[in-house]
Amino acid sequence: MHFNLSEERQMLKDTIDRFLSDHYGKIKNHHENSKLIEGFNPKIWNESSSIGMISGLISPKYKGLGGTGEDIMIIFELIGKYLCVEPFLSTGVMSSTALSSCNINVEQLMDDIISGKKIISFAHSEVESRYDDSYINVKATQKDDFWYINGTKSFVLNGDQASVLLVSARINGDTLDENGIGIFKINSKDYEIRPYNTIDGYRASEITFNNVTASLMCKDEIAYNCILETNYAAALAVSSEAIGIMQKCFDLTVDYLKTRTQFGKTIGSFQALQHRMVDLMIEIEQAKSSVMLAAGTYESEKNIKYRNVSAAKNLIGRVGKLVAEECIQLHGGIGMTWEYNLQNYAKRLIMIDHLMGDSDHHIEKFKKFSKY
Amino acid sequence: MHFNLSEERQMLKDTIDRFLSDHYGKIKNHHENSKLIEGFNPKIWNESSSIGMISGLISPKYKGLGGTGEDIMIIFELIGKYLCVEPFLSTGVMSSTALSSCNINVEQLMDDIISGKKIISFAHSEVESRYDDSYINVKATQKDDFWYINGTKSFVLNGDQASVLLVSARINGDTLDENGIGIFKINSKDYEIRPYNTIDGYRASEITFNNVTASLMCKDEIAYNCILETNYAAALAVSSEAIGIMQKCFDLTVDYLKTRTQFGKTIGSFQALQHRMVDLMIEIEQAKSSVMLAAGTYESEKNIKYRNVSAAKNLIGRVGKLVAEECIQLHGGIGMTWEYNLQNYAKRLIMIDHLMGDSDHHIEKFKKFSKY
Amino acid sequence: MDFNFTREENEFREEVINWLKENLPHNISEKVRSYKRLSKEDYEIFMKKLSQKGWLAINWPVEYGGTGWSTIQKHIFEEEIVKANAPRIVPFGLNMLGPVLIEYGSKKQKEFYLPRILSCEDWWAQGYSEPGSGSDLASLKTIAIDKGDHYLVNGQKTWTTLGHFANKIFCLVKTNTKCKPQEGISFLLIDIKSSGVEVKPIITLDGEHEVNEVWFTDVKVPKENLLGEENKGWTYAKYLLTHERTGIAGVPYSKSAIEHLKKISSTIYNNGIPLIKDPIFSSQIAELEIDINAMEIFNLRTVSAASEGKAPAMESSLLKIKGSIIRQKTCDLLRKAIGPMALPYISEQFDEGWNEEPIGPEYVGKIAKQYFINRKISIYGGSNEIQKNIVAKSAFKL
Amino acid sequence: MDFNFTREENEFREEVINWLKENLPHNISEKVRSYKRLSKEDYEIFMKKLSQKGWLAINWPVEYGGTGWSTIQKHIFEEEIVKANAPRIVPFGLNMLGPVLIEYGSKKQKEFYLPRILSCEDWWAQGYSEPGSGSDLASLKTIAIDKGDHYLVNGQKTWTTLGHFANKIFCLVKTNTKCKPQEGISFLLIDIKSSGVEVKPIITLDGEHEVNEVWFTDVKVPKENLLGEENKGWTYAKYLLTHERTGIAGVPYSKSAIEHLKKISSTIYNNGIPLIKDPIFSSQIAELEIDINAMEIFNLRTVSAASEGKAPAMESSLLKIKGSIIRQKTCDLLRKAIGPMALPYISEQFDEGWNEEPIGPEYVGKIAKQYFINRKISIYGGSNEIQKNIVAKSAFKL
Repeated sequence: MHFNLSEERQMLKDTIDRFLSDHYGKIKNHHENSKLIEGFNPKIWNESSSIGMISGLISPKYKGLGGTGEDIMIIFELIGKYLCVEPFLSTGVMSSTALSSCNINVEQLMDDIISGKKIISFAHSEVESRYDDSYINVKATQKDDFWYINGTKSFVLNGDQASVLLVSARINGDTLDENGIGIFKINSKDYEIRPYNTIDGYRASEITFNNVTASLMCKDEIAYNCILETNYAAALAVSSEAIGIMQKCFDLTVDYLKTRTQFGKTIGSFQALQHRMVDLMIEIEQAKSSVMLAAGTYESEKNIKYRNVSAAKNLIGRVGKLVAEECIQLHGGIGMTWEYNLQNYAKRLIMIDHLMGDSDHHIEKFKKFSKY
Repeated sequence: MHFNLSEERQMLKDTIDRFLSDHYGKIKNHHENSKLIEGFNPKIWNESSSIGMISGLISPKYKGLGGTGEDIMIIFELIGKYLCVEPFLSTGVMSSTALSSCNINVEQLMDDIISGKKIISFAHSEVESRYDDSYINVKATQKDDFWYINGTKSFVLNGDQASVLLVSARINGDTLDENGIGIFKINSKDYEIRPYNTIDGYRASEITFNNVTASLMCKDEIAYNCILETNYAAALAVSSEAIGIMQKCFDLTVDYLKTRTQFGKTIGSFQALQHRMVDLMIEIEQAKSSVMLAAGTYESEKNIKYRNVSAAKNLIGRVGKLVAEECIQLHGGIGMTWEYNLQNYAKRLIMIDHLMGDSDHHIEKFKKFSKY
Repeated sequence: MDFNFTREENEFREEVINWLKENLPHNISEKVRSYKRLSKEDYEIFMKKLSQKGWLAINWPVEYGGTGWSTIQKHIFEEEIVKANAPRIVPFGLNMLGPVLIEYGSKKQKEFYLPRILSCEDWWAQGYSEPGSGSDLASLKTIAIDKGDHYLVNGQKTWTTLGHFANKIFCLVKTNTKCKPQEGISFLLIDIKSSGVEVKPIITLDGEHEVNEVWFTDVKVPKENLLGEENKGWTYAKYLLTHERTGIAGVPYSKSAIEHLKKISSTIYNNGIPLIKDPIFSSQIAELEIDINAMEIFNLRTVSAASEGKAPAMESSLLKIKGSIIRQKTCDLLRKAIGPMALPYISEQFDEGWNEEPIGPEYVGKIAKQYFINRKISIYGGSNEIQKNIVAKSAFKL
Repeated sequence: MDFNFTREENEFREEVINWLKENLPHNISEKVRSYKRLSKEDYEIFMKKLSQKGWLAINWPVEYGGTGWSTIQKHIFEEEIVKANAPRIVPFGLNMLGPVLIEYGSKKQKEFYLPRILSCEDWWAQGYSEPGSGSDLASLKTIAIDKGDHYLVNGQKTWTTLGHFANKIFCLVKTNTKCKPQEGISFLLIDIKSSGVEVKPIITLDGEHEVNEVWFTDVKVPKENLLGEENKGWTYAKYLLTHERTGIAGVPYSKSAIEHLKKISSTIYNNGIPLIKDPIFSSQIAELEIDINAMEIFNLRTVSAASEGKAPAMESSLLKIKGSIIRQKTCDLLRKAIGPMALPYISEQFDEGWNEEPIGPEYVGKIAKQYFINRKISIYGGSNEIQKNIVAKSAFKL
């Protein structure tokens, strides 16, 4: 048992840190990114590919250089640190996981992901599905040799830039059935798309399919498993991202407490605030530990893997809220302003609780996989 | 709408306050009481009757002088203030409520309660019933014109001093059925009794019935309603008691913070502790308000009455725990000692959460009566 | 103790409800309900109607045009205007400056300014906070130099709510820097149209413009615009901050928010079960509802004690602290309730006249924004930390 | 990063388990399990067995009779002795005084005292706290006056855990009162059997006697019992307090408690449903289990960093704070689980040989007591408030 990074991973981490620092260091405020029409900077995305930041998320089985829980953790913690908006989550984690869970040949698409050539979005959530993995109303029907998709997917991350969509659709059964689901690939752009910025400055779309031709990737148990695997990979990724964000919020707040003076003293000299900072410090270490546990056991059997990721996501939800709210409060007015970068970190941190299941959702999952 | 006590009630309150102060003021530490074999001081009990402290809990319908929610609140807040151990809860509130809910003539027994002549205990809880109102395994069977009781009741408050028991027993149906329950009166002492002190220094008994003769007071809907009414009256009483206790804990702690010095200053000058005291102050005011709401609407229709008492009991459970734990913590070591009276208040406060349903139980009741 | 409203109080409530039905324009209440951006005119239309009815200055004495209402009446009124989705009554002239003018203003000032507040001719802004002085108000730096018949004012105020709508601003300024900070402060009434005053927007984390910076560069303020005595401003400033405010706990907002929460929780499904029936989520709602019900009594106890002349200085701090936490908690549960529907941020949705299809039900668009912006409730008007300091000082004498 | 134990570590765990099976007397583990009062002999029997095996001094260097274990091994060992319901290894001689002696003691002192600790011939007590100096340790008042060949000691120590079993006590005393408090403290080794020493019980809120007051009246302490140099005691005292302690978070206790909680929650019914299936209660268990799992990693990260030589001063404060909160939370849920069964308090139940029928299942009797007594965990050894002050100072340099 040990908790250090291997030499290779430490190198990867340092490289990515420098890379993101070079590119994001110039951006004074995260919301400059969210004004970009594409929702992200294609130049950064392409360069990230060449330094191995995408392949770090993908298993050697698909010519990647990583793809373990630990890799996801390391890379996403840095993504959080810089509030990096490129499609690492949608394409690098979700779609690559979905593809690798379909049990079919996906080598070409994986190559295109690793090389940064293609943005691929995983379109699963619907406006009323909340966090249910099996809630699917979008319909897939087969006519002759072709599949046709009908219905609307919501909250499709980076949907407007995607050249390929992986869509979950119902072949048969009721809305919440775990069976009767298919995962489909759509290459065309024959759908209505309504892109928007999210409140935390990322990019998503609502996509409506009217008899759109699609090819079936997998179905039934494999498809449901594919959704679970994808959502859990994403849950680990955003939990790791949250760690980077929380550390940044904490650091910004410590800096502020040291410089802001009131009543002739730095406000950091007030004991009541000091004690609250210590509480934050403890909770952040706890959250970090929980994510490490999830990442370090990500290659275990599913009950353990899901259980530990759910534990991490639950704790991230609880601690993230505490950190976001306390850091704003401890800043006072300045923490409420658009110009000051804390608000971007705080908003992302809170919105992570709205992605891939909130803390309540994952406490239920934790109980389920712990056989309570 | 107003929040003041009427002149009569203010007088009653002052009288009881003086009475309890005279008797309890001499007792340095509550645990001196709990060493009494009877579990309480019969002299105080008798005198309390003559100043109207028992009749204040009972409706004029039964020759009492009060019995409204407001009366219960006023009297029990003082009982909490002095950690008064006499059987006001078991006899004054629970048995009198049970009797008055049986829909039969109970004048003689009520007279005996008001005059302080009789201790009457309400024997309902069983070792496995937790807080379920309808959980009853003790059996009642009828042979010829007589009823016989079999089984064991637990946590019977003041059971060893009671000359009359009111016992809930199952006539038919399953353990949790709301129907098929009877309330019985037992005058004899033909049962096995195992009395003990409770951890907070009060007195209770486990009582086992082997074919004990009993008379039926009421059954089915009336009996179930009798249990509900009794438990809710008791819940209001102990919630009010908790208010008196919390105020006392708070006052003890403020005093301690003002006198204890460390690092050359009173510990009350430390901002972190000050802020926590303010948090306590707020929560105590909230709890007080919630009990006032329950007391002030206690004569309303049942949904409102039960809803507001459940709200109060829930909040008392949450705030009581906070107050008990914080006051001990803010005292440090001294708060952990048997000799210092705080521990008695803290223990009673926590154990109130174990009487008549804890905070989780009452959140469910609140939802039920609020028609969530 | 009596928890029932009297017949007169119930009749008063009816009167308020009916008046609002007839006088609050539907298009304005619709904007408030759907969280659309309000124009200056929207506020003024409603306030002018209240003024005509004589219901605008609920905290002023009758002789100056106040209502003479009991605290229970004020409570009922405040509850009903929130329920009716009225725009909020802009408090800077009415509830802040007004009472100070009445207490400390000269006869001439009262005669000039009070009617202009009632008629909505003047829109006042508050010039208290500065970038370097938030909690530590007395450390302010804006300076007013005596130039004979006028003061020359230089400095900067911040967090000036709706300052971009205002034509007047009351300011704390330094008129003596050679004494204890509190003893060199004066209270000035300044015309925003004066040369040298510049109002600059501050955009808050929800992307909205409600607060401002106000810069003063060699602004000439006539001496007659001094309120009370020179260097006594700290007294007036404190009077303003502690003046009885029934609404400090924000109970009507919390009540209305939890009703909304319960309503939407019966339409949002989690694993096939509406949230209001979900054991975990419904318990969170229930605990909050219990807290709000208690807070309402706590608030009423305090205001009714105040109306009997008992000084509520400390209690208003307690109400402010807990009231803000509860309001924030309602926003928190609302955001949790809507799950991923909290993500989309379509700014145009809050402009008048936007009528595209929203993403998800119409009400979801505002919820995340509200959650974030309402973090301010525990910061402004003396942060909760400052309130706790005040209570500790006055309650424990520690 | 590797979360698996190595083969060697797993074998070590097996060895510990097997040794405990064979060497921990069943009657003693039964007493621990059922929370019976332990005699001095109960502790000593177990510690002597460990000593014979060479496993008693896990934090001492090998040359003095320590184990030379890695931090992971210590962690495994501590976990297994808790699981096995062993009495706790009394820490005052082994983990507190021992390391100080080894670092600062004279050759003669080491040769005399260390073997007596290992053989259990000496039972040490800790003489740090005084009635007037809890958090503010340096303000202690016990005084030692230089009388040539001995010190004359007068004063009072308190919270002396298991002092009634001890024959020796190490004390901080004042040897110079004319300087800064920290500079006039010395570290004395005192024989409790000396004339003038009196040990008086303190009964705690659970009705038990575990801690004591120790009074010193004209106690003669030979000069050779001074540890290190005169007036340098503060250095030794701090060394003792910050010396690496793998067990500070109490994770094995929390893990064992939550297992117990889950077990009993499947047998206690609420409304016909076992608590472990009750949506509300099971969520509380689950959140706590998540916290404990995280704490275990946090603890292991810290101790393994420490074993690589990274100084864990601040981290041990963090672990102490959160570890105590978590342990207290397990006690809290246990008390909630058993509902009204928490009420009966039958003191004799915890005496050896009591064999009446308990009220309810046998395990319930101890639960409320444990809840109350474990409030001490966040108070002793430097309260959580003091720990936070320490962290704030070292982490933020505020």
